[in-house]
Amino acid sequence: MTFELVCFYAFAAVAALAALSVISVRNPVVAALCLVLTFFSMACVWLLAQAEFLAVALVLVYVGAVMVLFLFVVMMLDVDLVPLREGFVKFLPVGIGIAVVMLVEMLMLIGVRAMQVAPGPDPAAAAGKSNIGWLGEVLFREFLLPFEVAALILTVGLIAAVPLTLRHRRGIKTQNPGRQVMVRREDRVRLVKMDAEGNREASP
Amino acid sequence: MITLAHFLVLGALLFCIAVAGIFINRKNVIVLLMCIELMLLAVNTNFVAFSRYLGDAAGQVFVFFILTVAAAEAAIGLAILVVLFRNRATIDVTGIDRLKG
Amino acid sequence: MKEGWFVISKTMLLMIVLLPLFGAVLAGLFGRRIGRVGAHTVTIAGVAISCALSMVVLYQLVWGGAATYNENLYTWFTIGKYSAHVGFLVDRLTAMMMVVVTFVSLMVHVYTIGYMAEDDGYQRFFSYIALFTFSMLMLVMSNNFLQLFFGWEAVGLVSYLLIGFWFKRPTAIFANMKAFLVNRVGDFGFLLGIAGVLLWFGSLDYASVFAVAQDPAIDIGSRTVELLAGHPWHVATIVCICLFIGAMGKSAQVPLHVWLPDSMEGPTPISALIHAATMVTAGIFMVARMSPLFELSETALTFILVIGATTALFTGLIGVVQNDIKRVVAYSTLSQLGYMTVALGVSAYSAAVFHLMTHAFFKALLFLGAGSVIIAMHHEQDMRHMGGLRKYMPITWITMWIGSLALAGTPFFSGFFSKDAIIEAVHESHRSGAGYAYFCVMAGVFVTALYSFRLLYLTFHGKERFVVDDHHGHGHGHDAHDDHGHHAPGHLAHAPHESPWVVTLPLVLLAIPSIAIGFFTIGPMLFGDGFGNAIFVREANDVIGEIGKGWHGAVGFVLHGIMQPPFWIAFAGFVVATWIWLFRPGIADAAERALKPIHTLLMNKYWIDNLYQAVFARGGIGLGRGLWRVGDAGLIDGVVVNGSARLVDRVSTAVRRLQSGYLYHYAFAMILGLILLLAGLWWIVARAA
Amino acid sequence: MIEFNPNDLRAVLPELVLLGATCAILLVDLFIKPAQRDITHWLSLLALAVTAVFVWNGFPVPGQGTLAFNGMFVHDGIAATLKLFILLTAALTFVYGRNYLGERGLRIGEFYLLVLFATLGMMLLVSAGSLITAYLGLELLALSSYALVALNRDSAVSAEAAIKYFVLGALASGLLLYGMSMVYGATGTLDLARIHASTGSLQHPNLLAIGLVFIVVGVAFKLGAVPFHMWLPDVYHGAPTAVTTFIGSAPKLAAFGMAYRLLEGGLGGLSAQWTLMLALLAVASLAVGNLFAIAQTNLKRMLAYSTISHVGFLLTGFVGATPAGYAAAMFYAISYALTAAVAFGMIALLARRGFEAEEIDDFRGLNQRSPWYAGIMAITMFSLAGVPPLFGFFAKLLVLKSAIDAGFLWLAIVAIVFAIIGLYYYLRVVKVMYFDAPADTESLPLPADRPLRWVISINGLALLALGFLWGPLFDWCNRAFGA
Amino acid sequence: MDRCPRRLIEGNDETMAHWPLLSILVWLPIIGALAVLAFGRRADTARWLTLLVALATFVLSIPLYLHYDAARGGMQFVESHAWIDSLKVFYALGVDGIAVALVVLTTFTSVLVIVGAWGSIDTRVSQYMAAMLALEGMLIGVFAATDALLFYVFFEAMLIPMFIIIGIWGGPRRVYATLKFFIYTFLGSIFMLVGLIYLHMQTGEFSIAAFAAANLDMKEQAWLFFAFLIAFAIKVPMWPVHTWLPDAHVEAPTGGSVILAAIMLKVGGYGFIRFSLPITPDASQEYAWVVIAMSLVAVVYIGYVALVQDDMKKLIAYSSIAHMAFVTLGIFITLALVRTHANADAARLGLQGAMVQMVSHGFVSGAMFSCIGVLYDRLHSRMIKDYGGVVNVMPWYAAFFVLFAMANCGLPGTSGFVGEFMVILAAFQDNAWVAAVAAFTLIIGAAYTLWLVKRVIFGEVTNPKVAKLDDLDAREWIVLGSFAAAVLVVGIYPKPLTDLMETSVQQIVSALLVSKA
Repeated sequence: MTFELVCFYAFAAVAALAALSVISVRNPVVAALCLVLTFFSMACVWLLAQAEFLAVALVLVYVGAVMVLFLFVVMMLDVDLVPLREGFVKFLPVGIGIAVVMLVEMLMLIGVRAMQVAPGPDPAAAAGKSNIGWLGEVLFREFLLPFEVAALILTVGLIAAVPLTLRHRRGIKTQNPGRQVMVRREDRVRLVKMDAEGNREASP
Repeated sequence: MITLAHFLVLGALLFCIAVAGIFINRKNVIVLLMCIELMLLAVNTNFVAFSRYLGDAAGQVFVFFILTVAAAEAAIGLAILVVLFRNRATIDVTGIDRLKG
Repeated sequence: MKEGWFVISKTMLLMIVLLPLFGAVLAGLFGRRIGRVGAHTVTIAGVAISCALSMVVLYQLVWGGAATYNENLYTWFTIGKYSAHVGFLVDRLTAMMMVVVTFVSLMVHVYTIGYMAEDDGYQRFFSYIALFTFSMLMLVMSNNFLQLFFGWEAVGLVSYLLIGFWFKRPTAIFANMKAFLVNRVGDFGFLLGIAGVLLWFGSLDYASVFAVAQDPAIDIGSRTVELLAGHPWHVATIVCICLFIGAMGKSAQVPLHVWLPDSMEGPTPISALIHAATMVTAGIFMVARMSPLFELSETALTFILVIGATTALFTGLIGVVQNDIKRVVAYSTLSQLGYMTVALGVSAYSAAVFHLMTHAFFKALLFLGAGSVIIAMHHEQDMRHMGGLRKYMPITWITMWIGSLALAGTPFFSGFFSKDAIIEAVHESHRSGAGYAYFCVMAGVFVTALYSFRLLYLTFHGKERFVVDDHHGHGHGHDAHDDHGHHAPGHLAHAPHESPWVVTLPLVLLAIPSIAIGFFTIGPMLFGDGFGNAIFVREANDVIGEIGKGWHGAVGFVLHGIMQPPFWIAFAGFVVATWIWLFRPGIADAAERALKPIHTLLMNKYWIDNLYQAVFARGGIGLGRGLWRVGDAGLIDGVVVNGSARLVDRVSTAVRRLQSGYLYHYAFAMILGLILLLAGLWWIVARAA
Repeated sequence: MIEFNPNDLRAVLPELVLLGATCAILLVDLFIKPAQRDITHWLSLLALAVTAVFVWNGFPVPGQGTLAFNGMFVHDGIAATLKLFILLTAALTFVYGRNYLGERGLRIGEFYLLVLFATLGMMLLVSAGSLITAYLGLELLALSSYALVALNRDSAVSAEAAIKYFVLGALASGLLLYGMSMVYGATGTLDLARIHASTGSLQHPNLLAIGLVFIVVGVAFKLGAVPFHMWLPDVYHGAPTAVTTFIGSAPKLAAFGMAYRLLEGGLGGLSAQWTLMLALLAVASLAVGNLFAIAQTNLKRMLAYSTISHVGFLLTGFVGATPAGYAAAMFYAISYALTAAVAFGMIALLARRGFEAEEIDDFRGLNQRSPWYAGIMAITMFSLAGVPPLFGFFAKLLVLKSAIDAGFLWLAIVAIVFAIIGLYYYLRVVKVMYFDAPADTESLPLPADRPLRWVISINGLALLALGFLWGPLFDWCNRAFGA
Repeated sequence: MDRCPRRLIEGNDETMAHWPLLSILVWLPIIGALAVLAFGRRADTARWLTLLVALATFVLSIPLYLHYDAARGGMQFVESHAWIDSLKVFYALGVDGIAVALVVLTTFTSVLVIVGAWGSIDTRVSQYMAAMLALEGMLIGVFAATDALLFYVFFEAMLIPMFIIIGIWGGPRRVYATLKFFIYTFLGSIFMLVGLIYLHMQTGEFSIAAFAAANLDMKEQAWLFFAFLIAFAIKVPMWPVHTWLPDAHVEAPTGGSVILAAIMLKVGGYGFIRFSLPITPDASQEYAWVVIAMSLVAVVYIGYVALVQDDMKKLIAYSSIAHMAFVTLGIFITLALVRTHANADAARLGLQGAMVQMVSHGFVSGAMFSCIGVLYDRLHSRMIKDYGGVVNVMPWYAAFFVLFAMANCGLPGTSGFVGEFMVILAAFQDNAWVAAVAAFTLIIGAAYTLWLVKRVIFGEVTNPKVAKLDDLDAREWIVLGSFAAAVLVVGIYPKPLTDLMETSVQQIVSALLVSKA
């Protein structure tokens, strides 16, 4: 058993356990943190596959952005935790059963034994490039169109998220200093000519 | 020596954990979303492994796109979640069943 | 000009047929416009010309030596080798029938002027009887089965309309439906018979059918067919029995006789015309016309013989106990039709037709006479409330006597010749069933005399059993059919009196042939060449020929007849009737009490009507209701159609709960689908490996 | 080192035009007042029209597709045809939704932008030459759709629909991606043409097969085939009618394109397996769609289930895996999109402020209120039911024919049996419109949005006209597939 | 693909060659329907316009009869334009003698229906009239189509106007009835569609003639036969798939009932002749007993069911089913006659009988329903028990009623007799027992019809409302009088009708001699 394999098993085990925690812990905040742990572990596993750039990207994108967003939302929504866990035990066997059946089916179909191929040399290294360079070249040469589309998708994410969440609240009293400054005397004070007060009772 | 099988089994395992999570967590939408992220992680692992073992960069490029899309997806998903919460004051999955039948 | 006498002209035949139709259409469609007089004028004119021309035709054929007329007028359809036409076959048989039909019809027309004088449906009535004349002429003049069937059904229709003429009477509209339906049972067989003729004889035209029937090369008589596997039948037997079933319906033979007594619900003139003289004899005519076919089947003739004999005796017996004057005559008609059928059954076709003719005259006479009585009695038909009418209506009385004497077979009266010929023929016949038939006709002679004289005595003789209420003023004549119930039975508004001349004239005119026609025509019709080649009898069956060997003229026939038992039996009947109903009226009641079971049996007409009512009418309705409720509404609609709709609906309501609204159920479904697809794939892969 | 091939740009010219226009609209919309939102409306329509012109201009020679961007993008007759109809139905969405959105304060720029982006995504999807383009196109469409469903953010049902749509959609993309990863692992490429080419000589055919299953699931989800359909009724029901009009029509075309690209374009070598799977899905869809639809009282929901059953028919056309079958299925998809557009458009037409007109009973007595629109709706319903001489019948005829030609006689018979059940609920709508008396409160005049009235009339009459003149369209579809 | 059948049907009547007469007959009413919808806002305008169109169609259909070369037979007035090239679908019209008869029947009846609806339909008149016209056009289309797909399109499309007619202007249970009608019929025809597609697969085109020329083995024929059987049996309708008809009739407005009974049912019989016989002759022979058995059951079973109805329309509806059984019987005995008995002439007799029965039933049932409509217009009841003694107040009406009733029981001299007579004659040539059961209609048919007459027409007036009834007005006179004339003319002189169809029938029958399997 090589060191790499030991590392793989270790990280894989952590990832799997953390993933199990994600689906089983009571508190979504903890779940999110467990997910972060899974991501970290998997990033390490990816490193073992010489996918350095993606490993880093995973940590940066997911841990740095997505999971923070998750946590933010979890905390913002302030969900009542206790009722959300009801029925957990009841559905546990179903979930596990389904998952196991599925796992068995997938592994049987994949044929684990046939997949025990050793990795070749690191393709990036073979091409004499760093992982990033290797990927970048392919990305911008061959995958130019998808790259642009990915940009569009991010735009859509933006365009979509804003109207859904941004609220112009009506009925809120706020000051507008700019307009306060621009106010003129005529707007505020009005001179009214009035008759002197007098025979009020005379009026019917 | 780490073989392709190692990665694939790990991917499948994560995938199935994600599936199990979807069933077990029938209350909290956020955890559902997390499960889906887990699923994507499994997919990505597959791609990374295949890419590595085929010596082909396309798989890793695909992972890059998946990560990108997942970010946008998360944004929209959470936005929808916020909308839902504002309307219903809950993200309890068992509570959102007005549309049925 | 001379040629004209020996060749029957088509125009003339067309006129004979179409003039009554023309009158009918005119009176029917424009009755209101042309008025009563107009209506009876056109129809009587039509029928009268028709009658005259018929006589001309008869003359041409019998004395003018004209050839048989057989031509098609137009083609009804031609399909492949099959064709159907409308055309005329006029030979002596036909011509004789034409004369009888048009003559009786004319008498009835004239009589109707008086009888229906006050009826609202006067024009309609004339239209109907003229239409009937047309239909009957089409029937007898036809040269093919299709047109025969047309006429057959058309007379049935008119009969239906006329029985139900007084459509407000529940009994009338029940009777007409019954008549039509029972006739339809006969027609059912008749139509199948026609179909059989077409199949086995290859044509619908009489001429070709008869040619085939008589062609020894084809030898159709020995051809058999297996309608039930393993039971070969002669085709001729099948065809003949089927055709005869038609005749049984129309000529009211047991067991399809039940409609005829009820048909007396119609106005009396049509009872005379349709239900005595002409239409009911269509069956007899048909069998005589088809004699070449019937001669092929011994079995069929036996069948006919037995049916006819049964009818002759047993319906006559019912006549003895009837109190309604028309019903007595009606049952007498049934009985006489039985005689004719018996004659057919022993291959004495000419005797049957001969009796048909004589019967037409005297039975029409009897009916019209009965009608005259009914007029006088203000539509009272129950003989128990009559009696002693002879002094009020002498002409009717005398003519009725003539008719009755003819009916009872008094020597020299027309009925004597025809009936005696039939009895002789039965006696001569060696057909199986002839013994039974002989007994029946002999017994029938006694019965005939019994009811005939009973009718006369109860009606015209003895004490008056009615009361005249004179408080009634005029203005309420013997008009309306719905007068019933206005008076208590036996109470008359004013005294009976002789009917007007339009009524009595036909009586007189009919009385003449009733007396004389038999004497003059028995020679040519039975033993001469009166029918030419219209009737075919095989050598072996020729009973009339056998009798004819002893033929020495009509007087000789009578003298011979007086020596024979039938005459004495009839005489016995006369004596018994006279004794009971004229001299010792009390005996009738005593006999009634003594023979209670038999009397009940006869009063209930052997319960045949009740049986039919229960089995066919009520049974049919029950069956229909069952099929409808259980079959249609229950099974097909309830279970299959609506049931499947309900099933879909129920399934739909049930399964829609699967769309629970819960996100995790949805996801579960997706994953489950995935797992199933994977499993399927696994299965495929494993099987391939 | 980025190399541009001008031909590549020519191939994606319509997409570029649409993208440019969309960006322009995005900017314009920022600067206009809500009251002037019509500008966005017309600009969006203009953008679609111009794009359509470009699609038409660059219409490829039938049967000869060209590849662009290293095979990422396929430019062929199939794509061009689908794009034209996608653009058309998108435009219909704008027209039908205008009044409806305006009355509900939903006529915001984002609606137009999201629809335009979704349209762009669909155009990419149907042109996908690679798994990656397919995925990105799909996501572009999906993300826009999620947001569109949630657009009415004050509506609880909309939010509910959106979250369901989103979660299940994300799950489906996860599954799809898993399948793609397997396909990639088996063939070593993301390029669909190369995947197809390498099908026969694989080291691990099972990987491809397992990938196939997941991809079928992904496609089935997008189409809404049972049992991956559960999102569909809730989303159609919950989304604002204008949005339902959109996601009920155009994406069916895109989904067809996606199915074609992935299953035939990429995994054509495994057609023996996937035809069987699709046949099963078709049966399930026909059964579930029709049976569930009967029990519905909400028209949108009923139409959603009817969509599912129509997907069953669409798949019936697919099972032949022959060009003629695809042509029939495409014909079906086009027919369905055009018909569904009218059906949802009618709901939008009848809806008014504070009244959604989405219950079947809301159509009661329409014939007395407005015979013309009752007629249009009746045409639509009969077309959906597949009664000749309407467009929908011929679509059904063609898919049945292709199924029978392919030896799937049993499937054709199953399809027609369920079509009979389906007939019932379509007839019920006609029944309500024609045979029932109008409810008193609803005898208001119809809103006078003239473009909507005109266009929906033309659209409805087109269903009738295409019942007579469907030949050219059918030939067009056939030519696109070289059949 | 240049098969001889198509060659066969080419070569047109020169005089009419450049007149697309059939197209005009099909489209004139349909376009007229649109015109009525467009301009018929005023009820009277709609009525007159519709009458004009219907009359024009009728007048134009007369040349069809006059110029059809009956001696030559075959398809004439042929029009053929490519519709869908790639599938070889043609807009192909043509009529043989059989179709001519049915087309003329359609145009004739339509005029009467429109006249009959003049006063009795007073809500949404233009829609009713338009639906009627559209229906007329489609019916003509069905009879004239020589392309199977075109046939199918018309065959199905006519459900729509009928659905609307029953649904809007029908009785209280109209919704149930019309849905049942639509779904039932749709159910049947859609199986036929599968059959047609299959045949298209075999032949590559949709021409009925090509289908007839296709070689099909016994198994294929059997499947196709049953597919056609379901479609047409429901349309005819035959026992046991008949239950939609009584409901539809009871609920339909008079005009709807008339069209339904007089023409729409004929489409089923026509379909048997056009499709089942030529395309699947061997299976038709093999399974003719099924159809014959169903027909015979219909005669007896339906006869008894009709007997106990207490709704006049339902009674006539059931009697329609029983009468249509003669059509199917006549059509399907032909095979045994041709093949087992080698008696083509009898087969022609049977087929002609079926056709005459169709035409006659068109007149008779149309007339009967019109008669009931007359009463319904006055009293708004169809229940027998509400009537009785109608003859006392409506003598002319009663006369017509009795005439049509007699035609309904197949009295010679009326059209009702001719077809039944021919069919029974032909049936006897095959099997005497079949003929005997069929002939049972003589009894049971008379029983239910006359009982109806007895209860409705005759007797004393018991219902005071009946006492106030008026006799026929001019419009009703025209309708019933026309029907009566038709009934009598066909009954007394059917030769023009049989001659018209003779060669065509002979061609169909001689084609049956050839086994395809």
